[in-house]
Amino acid sequence: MKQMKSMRFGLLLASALATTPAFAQGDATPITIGVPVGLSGANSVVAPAVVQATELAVDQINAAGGILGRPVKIAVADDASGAAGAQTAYNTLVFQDDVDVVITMETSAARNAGIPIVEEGEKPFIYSSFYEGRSCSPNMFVNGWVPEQQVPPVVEKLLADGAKNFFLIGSDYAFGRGMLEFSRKYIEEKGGKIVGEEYLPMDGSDWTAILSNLRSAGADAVITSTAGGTPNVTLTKQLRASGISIPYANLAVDEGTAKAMGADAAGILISASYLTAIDTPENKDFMAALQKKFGAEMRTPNDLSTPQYEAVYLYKAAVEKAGSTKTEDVLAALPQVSFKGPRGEVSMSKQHHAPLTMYLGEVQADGSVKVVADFPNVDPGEQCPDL
Amino acid sequence: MADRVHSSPKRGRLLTRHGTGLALLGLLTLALVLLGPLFLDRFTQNVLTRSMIYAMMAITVDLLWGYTGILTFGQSAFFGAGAYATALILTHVGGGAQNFALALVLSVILPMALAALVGWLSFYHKSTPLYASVISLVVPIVLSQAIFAGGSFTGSSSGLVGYPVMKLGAANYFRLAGVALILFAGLAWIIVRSDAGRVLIAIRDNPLRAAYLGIRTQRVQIILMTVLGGVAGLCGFLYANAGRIVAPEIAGFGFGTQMIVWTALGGRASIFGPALGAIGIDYLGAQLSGSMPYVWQLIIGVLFVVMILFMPRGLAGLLPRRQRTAAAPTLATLPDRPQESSKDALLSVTGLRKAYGNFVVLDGIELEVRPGELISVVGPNGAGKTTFLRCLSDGTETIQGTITLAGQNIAGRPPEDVVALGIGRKFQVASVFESMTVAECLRLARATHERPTLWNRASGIHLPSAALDILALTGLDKKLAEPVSGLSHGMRQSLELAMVVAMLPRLILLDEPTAGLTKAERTLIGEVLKRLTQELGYAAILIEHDLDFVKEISQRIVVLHQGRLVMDGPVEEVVNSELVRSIYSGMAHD
Amino acid sequence: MALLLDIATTAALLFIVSAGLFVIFGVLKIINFAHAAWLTIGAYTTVVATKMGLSPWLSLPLAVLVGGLLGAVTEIAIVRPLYRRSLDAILATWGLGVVIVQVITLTFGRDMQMPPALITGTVDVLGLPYSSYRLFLLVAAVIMALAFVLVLERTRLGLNAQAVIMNETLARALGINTSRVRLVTFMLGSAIAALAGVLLTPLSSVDPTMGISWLIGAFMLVMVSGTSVTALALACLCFGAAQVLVSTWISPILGSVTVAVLCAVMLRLHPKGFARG
Amino acid sequence: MTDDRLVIEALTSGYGETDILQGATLTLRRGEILALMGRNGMGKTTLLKTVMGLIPTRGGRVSLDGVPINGKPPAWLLAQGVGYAPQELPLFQDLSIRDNLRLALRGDRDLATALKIVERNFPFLLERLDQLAGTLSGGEQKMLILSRALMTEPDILLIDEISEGIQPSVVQRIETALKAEREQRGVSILVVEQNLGFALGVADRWAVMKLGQIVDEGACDAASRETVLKHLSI
Repeated sequence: MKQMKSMRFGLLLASALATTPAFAQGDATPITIGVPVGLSGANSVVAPAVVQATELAVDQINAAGGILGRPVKIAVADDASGAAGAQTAYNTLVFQDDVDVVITMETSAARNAGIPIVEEGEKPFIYSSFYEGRSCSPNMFVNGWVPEQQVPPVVEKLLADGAKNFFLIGSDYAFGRGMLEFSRKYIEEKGGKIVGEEYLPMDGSDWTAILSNLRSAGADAVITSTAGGTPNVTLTKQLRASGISIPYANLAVDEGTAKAMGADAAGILISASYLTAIDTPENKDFMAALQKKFGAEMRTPNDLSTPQYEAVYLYKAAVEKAGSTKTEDVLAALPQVSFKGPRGEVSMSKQHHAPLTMYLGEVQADGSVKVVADFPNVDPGEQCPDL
Repeated sequence: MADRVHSSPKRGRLLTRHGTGLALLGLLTLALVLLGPLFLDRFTQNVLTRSMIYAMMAITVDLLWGYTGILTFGQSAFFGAGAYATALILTHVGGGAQNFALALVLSVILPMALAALVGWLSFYHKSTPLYASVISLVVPIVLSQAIFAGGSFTGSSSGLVGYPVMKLGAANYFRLAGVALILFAGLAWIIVRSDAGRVLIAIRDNPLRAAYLGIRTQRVQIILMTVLGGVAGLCGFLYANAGRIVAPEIAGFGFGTQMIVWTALGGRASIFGPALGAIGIDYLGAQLSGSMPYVWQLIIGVLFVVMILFMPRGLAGLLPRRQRTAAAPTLATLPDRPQESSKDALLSVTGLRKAYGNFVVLDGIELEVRPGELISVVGPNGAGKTTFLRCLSDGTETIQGTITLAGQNIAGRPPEDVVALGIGRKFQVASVFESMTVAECLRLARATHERPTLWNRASGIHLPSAALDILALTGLDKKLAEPVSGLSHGMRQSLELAMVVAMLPRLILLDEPTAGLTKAERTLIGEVLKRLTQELGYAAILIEHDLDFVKEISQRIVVLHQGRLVMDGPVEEVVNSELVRSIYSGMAHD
Repeated sequence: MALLLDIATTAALLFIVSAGLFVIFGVLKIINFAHAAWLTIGAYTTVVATKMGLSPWLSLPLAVLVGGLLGAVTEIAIVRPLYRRSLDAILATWGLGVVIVQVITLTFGRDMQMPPALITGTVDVLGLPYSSYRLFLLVAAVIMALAFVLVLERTRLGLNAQAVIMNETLARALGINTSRVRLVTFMLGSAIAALAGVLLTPLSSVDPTMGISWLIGAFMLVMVSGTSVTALALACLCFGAAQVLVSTWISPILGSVTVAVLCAVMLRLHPKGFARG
Repeated sequence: MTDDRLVIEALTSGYGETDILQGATLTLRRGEILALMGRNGMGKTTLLKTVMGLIPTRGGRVSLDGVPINGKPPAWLLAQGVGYAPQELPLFQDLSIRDNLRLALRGDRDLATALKIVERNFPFLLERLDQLAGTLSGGEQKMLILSRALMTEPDILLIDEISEGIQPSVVQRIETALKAEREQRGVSILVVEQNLGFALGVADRWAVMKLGQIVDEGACDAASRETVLKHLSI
C-alpha cells in the first residue's frame, strides 16, 4: 500500500523550510497534524480561515525550532462537512498518513464520525470548534465554547436592558436546539419568560410563519441560533424586512457574515470567545502575522479559526510537557498545559473542556463588531463528568 | 381453469458452463475477501468495508431501476431507517447479544414496512414511473427531516455515536461486508437470470403486456421494493456497526442520488457494474476528493451526464455483450381440455356506454358471447371497436352499463384481475417483450399458471396444443432461443397470439391480428382461431377489417357504427345486408 | 390579517419559484432537475451585475438573458436527445445541475454573496407593518401569472405551445416547427427560473446550493398542476396556505414538508391533481 | 411542363416493424380531383401522412412538379402550397375556432384575409369564431377542418375522409366547396374516401388501394361505381 500513499494527492503541506532553523540532530522525523475539515459542504465557508490559522501556527512553531526539535507538518483532508466524508478523511489521516494528532474544527456529525476512528487509531484529538456540548471521548479535548459559556453574556445584557419576554428561533439541528434549550433554562432561571420557541429545518429559507408568530407573541427580545451561513442570513434579512425591531441576539453569527449582511446586521448582539476587535498584544500580533503571511489571501480570523491556532500551540505545550508524542502521554499532559493566545489564557482543564473569556459584541452600522463587555474565565460547566 | 402441471418439467441446471466460470470467480473473490485483511492496510480495509456496503445498496438500486424500471432516489431512506433502528436500540436500550438481535430484526422489519408504504404510494393502476420517482424523492427528505427533529433521541444533525457495537474488529467487518456483498450479488445475479427475473424485466419493458398476461405488476413492484427495503435496512445495520456512527445524511436524498450515479456509471442492469461502480467511485473518491472536492464532484457530474446521454449502459456497456447461448428449452404439450360448452353466456354486456367528456364513443351496446363462439366485430374507422375491447378487458375504465365475465362483474377490476377471470387480449400492434427471447416470452405467458421460480429457469415450457400449433406453423418453434427484436412483423403477431393462447383464456380478444400479414399468415391464424373455438370451445371476439377473412372463420358478426351496435347476426345474413353494404360504401347515416 | 398576507405572499413565492419548471414540464413533459441550478444562476447574475455597479433591477432582464441562453444550450446539447427517455432526462438534467453548482463554486467560491436588495423596509397594510418586498413579490407573481395567460392566449408562441401540448402530431401537420417550440419553451422556462433566482436574493443568501431547498416543493406543485396555469396558481394557494397554517399553528418543521407530503398523497388519491380532465 | 403535379412512385413506409405502404404508385394531375378508395387499414391515410412528411419514407419517391420531396418536413410542404386535412384528431378540441384557424397560418399571412376565404364556403364559422372547436357538431368540425386547409389557398390539397360520419347535406356542401375551389383556382385535390357516393360524385378519377398498393384506377363514369364496389365489397 506504499504505492497508494504516493499516488494520493493529499495536501501534505510541508512547512516553509526556507525559514527553518537547524532542527535538533536527534529525531528529525516531522510531527504531522491531521486537519480533517469541511473544504466542501456547509463548512467550506469557514474552512479556509481554519486552514490558514493552522498553517500560521505551524510556521511559527517551525521557525522557533519545532516541537521537541522535530519539524511540524500538516495533512489536510476534506470531510465534506458531514459524517460520510469525515469517515473517509479520518481513515486517511489516521491510518494512511498516520498523523500524530488530529486538530480541527468541524460539524458535530463529522466530529462524531471521527471519534470512533481516532479512538481506534489511538490518536489525540483536539476539537477547536464551539459546539452544543456534552461530546465526550477520552481522546478528545475541546477548546471552543459550549452553551454554558456563550449564552449568559447575551441573556444578562438583554435582561439588564429591560427585556422580560424572550422569543427563541433556531435551525432544527443539534447546535440550534442545544443552544436554545440552554438559553431557555437560563432565562427562566434568571426570571425571564419564554413566549415562543420555533425551529425551521436547516435547509429551510422561508421564515414567514415564525416571524408572524414572533410578531404576535409580544416578545421584547429575540435570540436566534441557526445553522451558520444561509439560514442565518435569510432569517436576519427576513426579520429586518418584516420591520421587527426588538433587541436581537444572534448566537450563530460570526463577524464575517455580519459584515457581509451590512445594514441588516446592525444592532445584533453577539457573544464570542474571539472577536477581531479584542484589544490585546497577542491578538494584534496574531492579526499582523496572518496579514504578513497571507496578504490579500488572508481570511478574517474568527471564533472557529482562532481556537484552531491556539489548539496547535496547546498540543505543542502538551508534547513538550510529556516529552514525547505518545498518545497516552500527550492526553495526560493536555489538561495541564495552557497557552496565552489571541483569546487570552486558555487551558482545557475542566473535563476536557476549557474555561474561557467571553466577549459581548454589538454589530455596528458599518458591519464591524464593537466589544461591549468581557466576562473572564467563564466556566464550561459539567460537560463530561466521567472524564 | 388452473392447469396445474403434475409432472414438474425438468429444471435447467443452474450452473451452465458460463455459470461455472462465474461461480469460480465468486469463490476467488470470497477468498480474496477473507484473506484481504492479511495484506491490506487499515485504511484500505476501513474504506473498502464501507464501499462494499455501498455496493450492496447500488445492487438494490440496480434491481429496482436497471431491471424493473423504477428510478428511485429513495433507497437511502431504507438504509437510513435500518441504520437508525440499530443505533437507536443500541444507544437507548444498550448492548448485549439480545439487543443486537433485536436491532438486527428491527433494522430489517422497519425499513420493509416503510418500503411497503412507499410502494403502496408509488404503484397503483395507471401510476406513472415519473410519479414513483418523485415519491422516492420525498421519502428521504421527510425521513431526514424527522431525524433532525428528533432532538437528542435521534441525535439530530450530529447523529448518534458512542453506542456499543459488535466487537468484531476492522478486519472482521471487512470480511463480513465482503461476504455479505458476494452473497447478495450472487443471489441477485441468480434471481435476475431466473424466470422470476424475467418478470421484472417484463414489467420494465412492457408493463401493459405484463398486466394483460395476468402478472400483478404493481404487486410485484411493491414486493420488490419491500424486500429490497429490507436488504437496504440490513446494509444500514452493517453500516451502523462498522462505522460506529449514524448521521442524517445517510438517510438523505443526496446519498440516494449518489447510488444512482454508481449504478449509472457502473452500468445499469448488470449487477456487477453497479457494485464495482460503487466500490470504484467511493474508493477513488476517498483517494482523490480529499484535496480537490469540487473538481472531483465536477468530474463525476460531467461523466454522469455524458454516460446518460451517450452510454446508457454505463461502463458495463464497454464489455462486449455476450450473446446468450442458452440452449433452447423443450416444449411440452398440455393435455387439451375442451371447455364445457355451456349454454350460459360467458360474457354479457348490457347497456355499455363510454364517453370522453362530451364525446360519446360507445353507446347502448348489448352483447352476449357463449363458449365456442367466434364473433367478429366489423365497422369503419372510429366506430369504437378498439375502445370496446378495452372496456371488456379493463374494469377500471369508467363506463356506464355492466360487463360480466363468467358471472362476475368486472367493474373496478384492473386488467390482471380481468385476465384472472379468463380473458386474453391480443393487441393491434404486436405487444411482446423486446429484450427477451421467444421462449422467455412464452414462459411469461404461463407465469400465472406455473409460478416462475426465483432460482433458475425451467428447461421446458408447457403449452396447450393450440399454442404449439401456432409455433410449429410459423416456424417459431425453431427460433425459441432467438431474441424477439429480430423477428418479422408477422412472427411477432403470431408469437403474441401464441402467448395469449398459452394463458388458456376462456375468451380471447383479438384486435386486427392479421393487419400487415401475408396471405399465408392470415390463413394460418384463421385456422388456429377456428380450431380454438370450434374444437376446443374457447370463445373469441375478433376485430377485423378483412371481410373475406371474417367470412371464412366467423359464425357471428357484430357491426359497430358510430359507437352503436347496429347489427348482430350470422355471417351470411350480416354480410349480405343492405345496411353493411351502405355503411361500407358510405351511405348510412343516422 | 397577517396570516392572510403570509398565505398570499407564500403562495406568490411558490408560484414564482415553480413557474419556470412548470413551463418546461407543461410543454415538454420532462422534469427539469437542473431547475435549482437555474435559480442559482439567476441569483449569481445579480451578484455579478451589482458588483459591476449596475442597479439590482437591471439584473432582472440580465437574468432572463443569461437563463435563456443557457437554456438554449442545454436543450440542444442535453435534453433534445432524451425526449423519448424521460427518466434519463431527469438524470441528465440532475447531473447538469451538479455540474453547474460545482462550476459556480469553483468560480465564485463557497462564500455567501450578498447583493443589495431590490426593495427594503415595510409598508403599513391596514395598520400592520408588512415587508414591502413580500408585497412586491405578490405583485410580481400576479404579473407573472397574467403574463403567462396573455402569452399563452394572445401570442403566436403561446398558441403554438398549446398546440404542441394538446396534439403534437396535428401541430406538426399544420407546419408548426415543434422542435423550435420545444427549444423556445425550454429557453423560456430557464429564463423564468433565473428571474425567480433574482427575485429570491433579497429573501435569502446567495450561495452555490441555494436553489436546492426550493426544488422539491416546486416539483410537487408542478406535478399536481399538469399543464394549467390556473391549476398551478390554485395549487400554490392551497398548499401555500397549508404550509403557512401548519407552520404557524403546529410546527414550522412539519410546515416545511407539508407541500411535498400533501402533494404526494393527493396524487396518490387523485392522480390528476388540480389539472382538469 | 407536364400536367403531373404530385407523383408518387413505389412508395413504402410504415410504423415500427410493419410496412403499411408497400410500393404505392399514384399521380395527381393539375386541376383534377382524384378519389383514393379502399377498405380500412389498407394504407390510404398512411399514404397521405407519408407524402406530408409526417412519417419517414422507407422506399420509393414522391415528387412535386418534378422535384423530389422525400423527407421534407410538413412546414416545407405547406409553404410550397400543399394543403392537408387530416382525419385522426384533426382539431384542437379545447381551442376556439379562431385559434384553430390561426394555427394553420404561416409567416406573414394575416387572419383577416384568410377569414375571407373561409367566408366564401362556410360563412357560419365566422359568426362563431370564439366557440371551442370541440363543441361543434361532427359535420361542422369537418367543415372547419376543410376551411383550415383551404384558407391558405393551397395548389394541392390532400383530404383524409372528410365525409366520414356526417349527414348528406353537409357532404353536399363539402362537395360544392371542393368543386368551387377547383373551378376558381385550379387546385389539384386528392380525397381519401370510404364514402363511394361522395367520392365518385366529386372526383374526376378514382384509384383503389389494397394492402399498401394501388390495385386499380380509372376515370369516374357510370360504370365506375360497380367496379369500385367490387373492390371494396365483401
